[in-house]
Amino acid sequence: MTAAETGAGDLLRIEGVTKAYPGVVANSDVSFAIAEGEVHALLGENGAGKSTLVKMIYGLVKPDAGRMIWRGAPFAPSQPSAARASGIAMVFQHFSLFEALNVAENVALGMETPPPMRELAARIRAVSEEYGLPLDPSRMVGDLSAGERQRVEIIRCLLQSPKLLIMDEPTSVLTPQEVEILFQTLRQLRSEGTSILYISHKLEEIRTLCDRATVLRRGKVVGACIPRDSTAREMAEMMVGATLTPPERRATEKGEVALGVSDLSVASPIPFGTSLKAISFTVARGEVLGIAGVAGNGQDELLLALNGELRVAPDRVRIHGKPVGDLGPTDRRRAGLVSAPEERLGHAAAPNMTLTENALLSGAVRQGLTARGFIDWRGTEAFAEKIIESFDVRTPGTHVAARALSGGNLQKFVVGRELLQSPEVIVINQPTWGVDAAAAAAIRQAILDCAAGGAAVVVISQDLDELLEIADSFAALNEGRLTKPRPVQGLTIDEIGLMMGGAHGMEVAHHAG
Amino acid sequence: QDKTKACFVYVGPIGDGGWTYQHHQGALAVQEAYGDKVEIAWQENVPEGADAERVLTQMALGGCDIIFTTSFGYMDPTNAVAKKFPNVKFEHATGFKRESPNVSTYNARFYEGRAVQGVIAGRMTKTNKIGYIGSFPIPEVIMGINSYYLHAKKVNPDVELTVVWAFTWFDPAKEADAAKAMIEQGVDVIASHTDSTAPLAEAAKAGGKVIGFGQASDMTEYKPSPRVSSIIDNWAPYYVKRVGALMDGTYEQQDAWEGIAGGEVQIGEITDAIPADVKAEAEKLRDDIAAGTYHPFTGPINKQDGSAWLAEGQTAPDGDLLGMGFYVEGIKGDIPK
Amino acid sequence: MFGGIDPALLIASLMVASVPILLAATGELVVEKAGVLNLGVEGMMIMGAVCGFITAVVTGSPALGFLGGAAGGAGLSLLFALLTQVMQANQVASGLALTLFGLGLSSLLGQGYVGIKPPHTGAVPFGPLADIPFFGRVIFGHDPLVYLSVLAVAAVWIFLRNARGGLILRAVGESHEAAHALGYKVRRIRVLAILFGGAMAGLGGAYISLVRVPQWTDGITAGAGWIALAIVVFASWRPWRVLLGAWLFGGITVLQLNLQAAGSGIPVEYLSMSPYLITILVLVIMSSGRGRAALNAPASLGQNFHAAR
Amino acid sequence: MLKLEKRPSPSVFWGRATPVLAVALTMMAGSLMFAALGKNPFEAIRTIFWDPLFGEFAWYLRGQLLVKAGPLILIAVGLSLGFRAGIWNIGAEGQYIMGAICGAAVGLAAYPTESWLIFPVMVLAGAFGGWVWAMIPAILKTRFNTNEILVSLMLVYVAETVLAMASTGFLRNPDGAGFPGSRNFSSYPAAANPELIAGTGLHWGGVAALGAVVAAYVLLQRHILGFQIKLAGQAPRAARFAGVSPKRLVVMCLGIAGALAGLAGMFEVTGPAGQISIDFNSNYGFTAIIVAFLGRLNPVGILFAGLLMALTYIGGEMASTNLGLPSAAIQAFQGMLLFFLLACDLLTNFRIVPARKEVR
Ligand SMILES: Nc1ncnc2c1ncn2[C@@H]1O[C@H](COP(=O)(O)OP(=O)(O)OP(=O)(O)O)[C@@H](O)[C@H]1O
Ligand SMILES: Nc1ncnc2c1ncn2[C@@H]1O[C@H](COP(=O)(O)OP(=O)(O)OP(=O)(O)O)[C@@H](O)[C@H]1O
Ligand SMILES: [Mg+2]
Ligand SMILES: [Mg+2]
Repeated sequence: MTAAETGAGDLLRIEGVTKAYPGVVANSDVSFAIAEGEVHALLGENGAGKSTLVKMIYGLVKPDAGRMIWRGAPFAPSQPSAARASGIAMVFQHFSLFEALNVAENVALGMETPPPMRELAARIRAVSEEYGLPLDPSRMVGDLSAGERQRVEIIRCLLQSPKLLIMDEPTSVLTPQEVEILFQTLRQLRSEGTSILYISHKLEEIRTLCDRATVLRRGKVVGACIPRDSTAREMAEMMVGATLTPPERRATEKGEVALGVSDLSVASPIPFGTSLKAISFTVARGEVLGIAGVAGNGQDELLLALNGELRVAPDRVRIHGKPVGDLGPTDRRRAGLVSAPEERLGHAAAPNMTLTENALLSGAVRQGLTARGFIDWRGTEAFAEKIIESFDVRTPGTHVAARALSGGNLQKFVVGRELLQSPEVIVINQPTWGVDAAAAAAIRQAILDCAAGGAAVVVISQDLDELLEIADSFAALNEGRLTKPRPVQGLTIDEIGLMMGGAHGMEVAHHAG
Repeated sequence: QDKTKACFVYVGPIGDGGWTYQHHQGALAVQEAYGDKVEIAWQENVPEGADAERVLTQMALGGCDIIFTTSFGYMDPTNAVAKKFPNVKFEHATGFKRESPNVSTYNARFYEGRAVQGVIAGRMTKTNKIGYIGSFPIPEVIMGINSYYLHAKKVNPDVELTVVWAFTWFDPAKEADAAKAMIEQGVDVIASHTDSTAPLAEAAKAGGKVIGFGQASDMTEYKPSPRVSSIIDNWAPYYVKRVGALMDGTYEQQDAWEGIAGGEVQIGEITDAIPADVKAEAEKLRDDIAAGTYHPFTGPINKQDGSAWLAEGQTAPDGDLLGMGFYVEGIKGDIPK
Repeated sequence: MFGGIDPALLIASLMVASVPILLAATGELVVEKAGVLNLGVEGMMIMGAVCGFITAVVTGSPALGFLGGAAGGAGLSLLFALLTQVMQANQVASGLALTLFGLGLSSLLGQGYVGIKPPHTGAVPFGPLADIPFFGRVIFGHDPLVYLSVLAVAAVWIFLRNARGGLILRAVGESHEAAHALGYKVRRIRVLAILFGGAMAGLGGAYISLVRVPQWTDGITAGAGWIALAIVVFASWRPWRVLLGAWLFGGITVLQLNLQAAGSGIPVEYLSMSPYLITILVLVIMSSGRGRAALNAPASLGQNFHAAR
Repeated sequence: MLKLEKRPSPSVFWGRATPVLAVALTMMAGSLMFAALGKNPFEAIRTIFWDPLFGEFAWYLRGQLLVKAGPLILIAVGLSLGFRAGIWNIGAEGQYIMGAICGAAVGLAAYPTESWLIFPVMVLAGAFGGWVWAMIPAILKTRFNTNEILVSLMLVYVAETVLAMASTGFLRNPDGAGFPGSRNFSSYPAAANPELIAGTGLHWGGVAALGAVVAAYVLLQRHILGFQIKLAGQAPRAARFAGVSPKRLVVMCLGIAGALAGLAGMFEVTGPAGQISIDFNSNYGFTAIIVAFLGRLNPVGILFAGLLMALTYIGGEMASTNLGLPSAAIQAFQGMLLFFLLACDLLTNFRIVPARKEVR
């Protein structure tokens, strides 16, 4: 038996920690312990309180009640620097990076007493090579891919030789190969005696990596398990507190081509973005094309080029054979195309606007919500209500600001808003990013239903399991180029990984044994 | 009604140290002169136009018996309000409209002072370059430029005049820059028609090589050099006289345009930085003007384009002066349009 | 060159002419780099002008006067910090209010000081260096604040580039959320930046009332604060470009007056507009084509930060 | 210890109550200042806030309130649309001047013809003048990505020079004996903008201001363009997603603001001001920025903010003439009012709660 299993030698013990926000108790009487040298998973659906809990450990949030014990002594970090001084490092769910600063500067900002820049750069190089995560310290973070950005965060932590490394949803932006490299790094750290507190919605990962798991639901600890000995299904049901049904696929006939893209090349309008290079594909009615790729390889740009935010030559994009490349979003909606961008808050929805207003945002054209420019608020509200009802959006009402919805609920709202517009072509980027299992299943089901109804669907996602579950054909985006679409049947994860560009320059170092 | 209420409308802040400051000194002199028998009130920073009309109406309603409106831009508002309040006397500075019997106008012949400065400038310049900082190209300013130049030329035929337009009444930093630009062009006597002491301060930096004049107020802090003399707007005598006339019932509508003789234009002390003979010459000119024996614009004077303006011995009619829109012969450059 | 204008003299005077806007713009640059938009520069400058003037007159020391000016500007900026960083008030509106308040308060404070000559601020004695042809005039023979203004630009440049504090400041301006997540005191850092900006604006104001003009009158800054704000935008938040912008603007202002004095044939009214038009023109040239100028703007400029704890 | 807690949505109660609270606090702080200046604070406050509305001469001053507030509201409404969309036009002063010059130029060109057509054409010319002046930053921004803050501000100074040129040059009254300043419109009925109902102070500018408030309200509440403006300001990327063209919005917002500022200038020059003169502009363009923010960029709010601002001007003048308060004190007082209004806004968006006892 290892120390982790006996409970002796706990690195950090959390006892009865409670934290309330106005209207919500994010953590309620949470107790558990992390042993020295173990990888401990924290599980829970969206809003279960995982991020809040780790923020308290990191000194960013103060608990209302309860206490923490760090290596046998009471522990109450007043701010992150105190936590860092004790040997705690954290990789945030939403990166805490500065795009306009370079890698070395970003790393220096996460350290108490960084060495002079030149020395720091050398150390970054050394550490990054040691762990197989190469990084150029002088590059601007804004120019990096999501995977590389995460390396910055990890290296920032590693440079402090932490005793406890907290990782909040680190793998959502990585290719399978990159995940494998990350895991090797983490295993190496564990073998060096570092404990890891690991948060993820990807249960298979947790099964392969973690020694123990604590499950939260609505802020309370509802159970613990040994991931290796449990199935993903069991863990998911523990999180949700109910049984889950996977989405069902109806076999659909492939119809005529609805969306055709030919030789689409366009420079990125996004600062630090990726240009698209000669992209061609077609999607037929009833077909779901899955496009995989690591964040930052042109997914955002592809979506923009398809939905009209980015204009190109007319015949580069055709809907039902009609050239629409030079039309803007409004005209493309008229032509039958709807889209849901990856970023929910700020792109797909305006954070401070109500749900009704957000329903109008993209629904005005196809739902006929305006007459000679004047808005039909009553009709808009009815549309918003319809979305809420059909997609089980949990919210007090249509007057609520979008930002007040949880991520999963807002995602349901955004996807619902598009799918309810009887679209002919649907383009969705990251339909279930950071969304819990139950909500994700509902969204996937809705997409499949639309396809069954005759819509052509393009799903861009980094979640390969998701693509394999819903897509008919599959292509990968890599540095702005799209591979030739292939039928999903018979593809293996490894093949897909290679289509996505392999490990993106990472080396598979240190096969820890 | 026991007390007479005299009111003043100012275009700038009293703290401007120049135009408005001097008018306020006049207002205080009225209080001083009549003590308990008058009450004075004033309003600073009144923009010309609609605000002026309102302030004037408020004052008239508020019981002012006589209202001095101390900027050219108040001309139309003054006349408009005066029509509505026939029992209140209005005194408008530097304007020419007297549309109802209760409006008088008053002005000062600053060009008389400019003549004295011109003599000093013409005598004192070593580089034969003298300068003038203008605010806006309006008759008031052009008149001063012409008088200054004519008298410098009279005592020093080689003199050349440089005019720099600041296009502002008040921007001390810019005025300093304008003075500096002229000094760098070799100008060594600077007169200015903007309100701050900045040109004098700039002249002071030239280490005694450049002289200038106080404008609007005496600017004694730059005595004895670079400030070698000054034109002081002295409104006190006029204000005291008019309020007095109102109180003793002798008040009549008038168009006053007084100069050195009436005390409105004071020539500040000519310092010892000026040689005695030059000082005497300048003082004589001042006294001749005061005595009425000399008019600064006495023919023959040609316009800049060479056409005749005043014949030999002819003096300029006031109308020509008040609307002056041309340079006299010999001044280089154009008046901005 | 320009029809009888001596370039050495021109450069020397533009260096002096641009000191107030350069100082104020350098301060504002730091404020904006920290993510705060303080439109109250004009108000802080004029408070600096009056406080500096009063201090110098009362103590008889120009050096103390400049300190007083900096303190005056910083004092007013503290009000801005209180409003925007503690009370979470809108930054644009607070800055405008600051200008209005500063103009009024300065006039009240300066009531007894009209028509007084402040103690003289001398040139830095460089001895024989000042006699070197051309450079003697251009580089040596200015008052200390001229050098200080250039040094301030250099110091800010080095601070932002190399110092840890500068890195943190930029980080806060770039993403206050991320900076907060790393444990930096966003609001404290911003308050310090605001105070620095206030002090620099105050210093610039004091330069006007103690050296450029030198006297106290109401409204003496006459819009210099607005120009300073524009210069920061013009410089796309880079210290050396602030110097360039201030010198360009000051230079054209001085040049147009020199051209008038030298009797150039260009109509005066066009000369008078030229500093503004040329500044626009240069900005158009600098910002066209690349579109990267905007990238240098601090990403959270003008946004307030409220951390829920 | 107290701490702030962000409200999920702004409090409606405090949204209404804070202006009242702020005015009350300003009165208290202002009293202290007035007392320090040796004036009777109660009298001063009464003179500023009460007398213009209910005092002896209120019959006259109430109308003047409209005269003063009219241009402020008209300009501020235009500016607020741009500000909402994140377009920073701070050069309304220049647009105001150019509107006045263009409007006046058309009228003066027609002098002394009498035709009912003249005034409407002048109105169009005024709006056009302001619009053109605003199009300069708009086009530079859309074509060259030039910052509109800098360009619009610099153009104010250019416009001021053009104004000086107009009043000493091309628009100078030919019968004015060479004095600067144009003909006075009060003596040219076809081109004048007189009081519509005697004694109310209401002229076409005031009508236009009220019209602008209503139009802006409808635009923002009911029209898709208003929705797009709000959207672009709050979430620029979401706006692009919704199909809003940022360039079109820049042109629209600057254009509307410029045209309204130009209108304000035109109504002012033909009405209350009467003529083009060197110092014709009296900072309405800058004050309107303050009014726009005071009114929380909301048309109805701006209506009240403009009236409140006008009240402090007029009441301040009365305090100045009657009580001898320096005008600087009034300026400082207005600054304080703004400070308190801004500070009190805190209560609308945040709750102040006692910090919970922290457990260590
Ligand atoms: N700053 C905040 N203000 C108010 N409530 C908050 C705040 N942060 C978190 N909460 C509340 O705390 C709850 C827990 O949030 P937390 O971010 O810890 O969830 P999570 O388990 O990390 O979810 P996810 O898996 O989506 O990341 C949320 O449901 C929310 O109600
Ligand atoms: N600024 C806020 N104001 C009010 N409530 C908030 C705010 N931020 C979060 N919440 C609360 O947090 C809940 C969920 O927050 P949170 O963003 O952590 O969701 P999430 O499901 O964890 O999404 P994600 O996975 O994207 O983090 C919401 O239901 C809401 O009540
Ligand atoms: Mg969360
Ligand atoms: Mg989380």
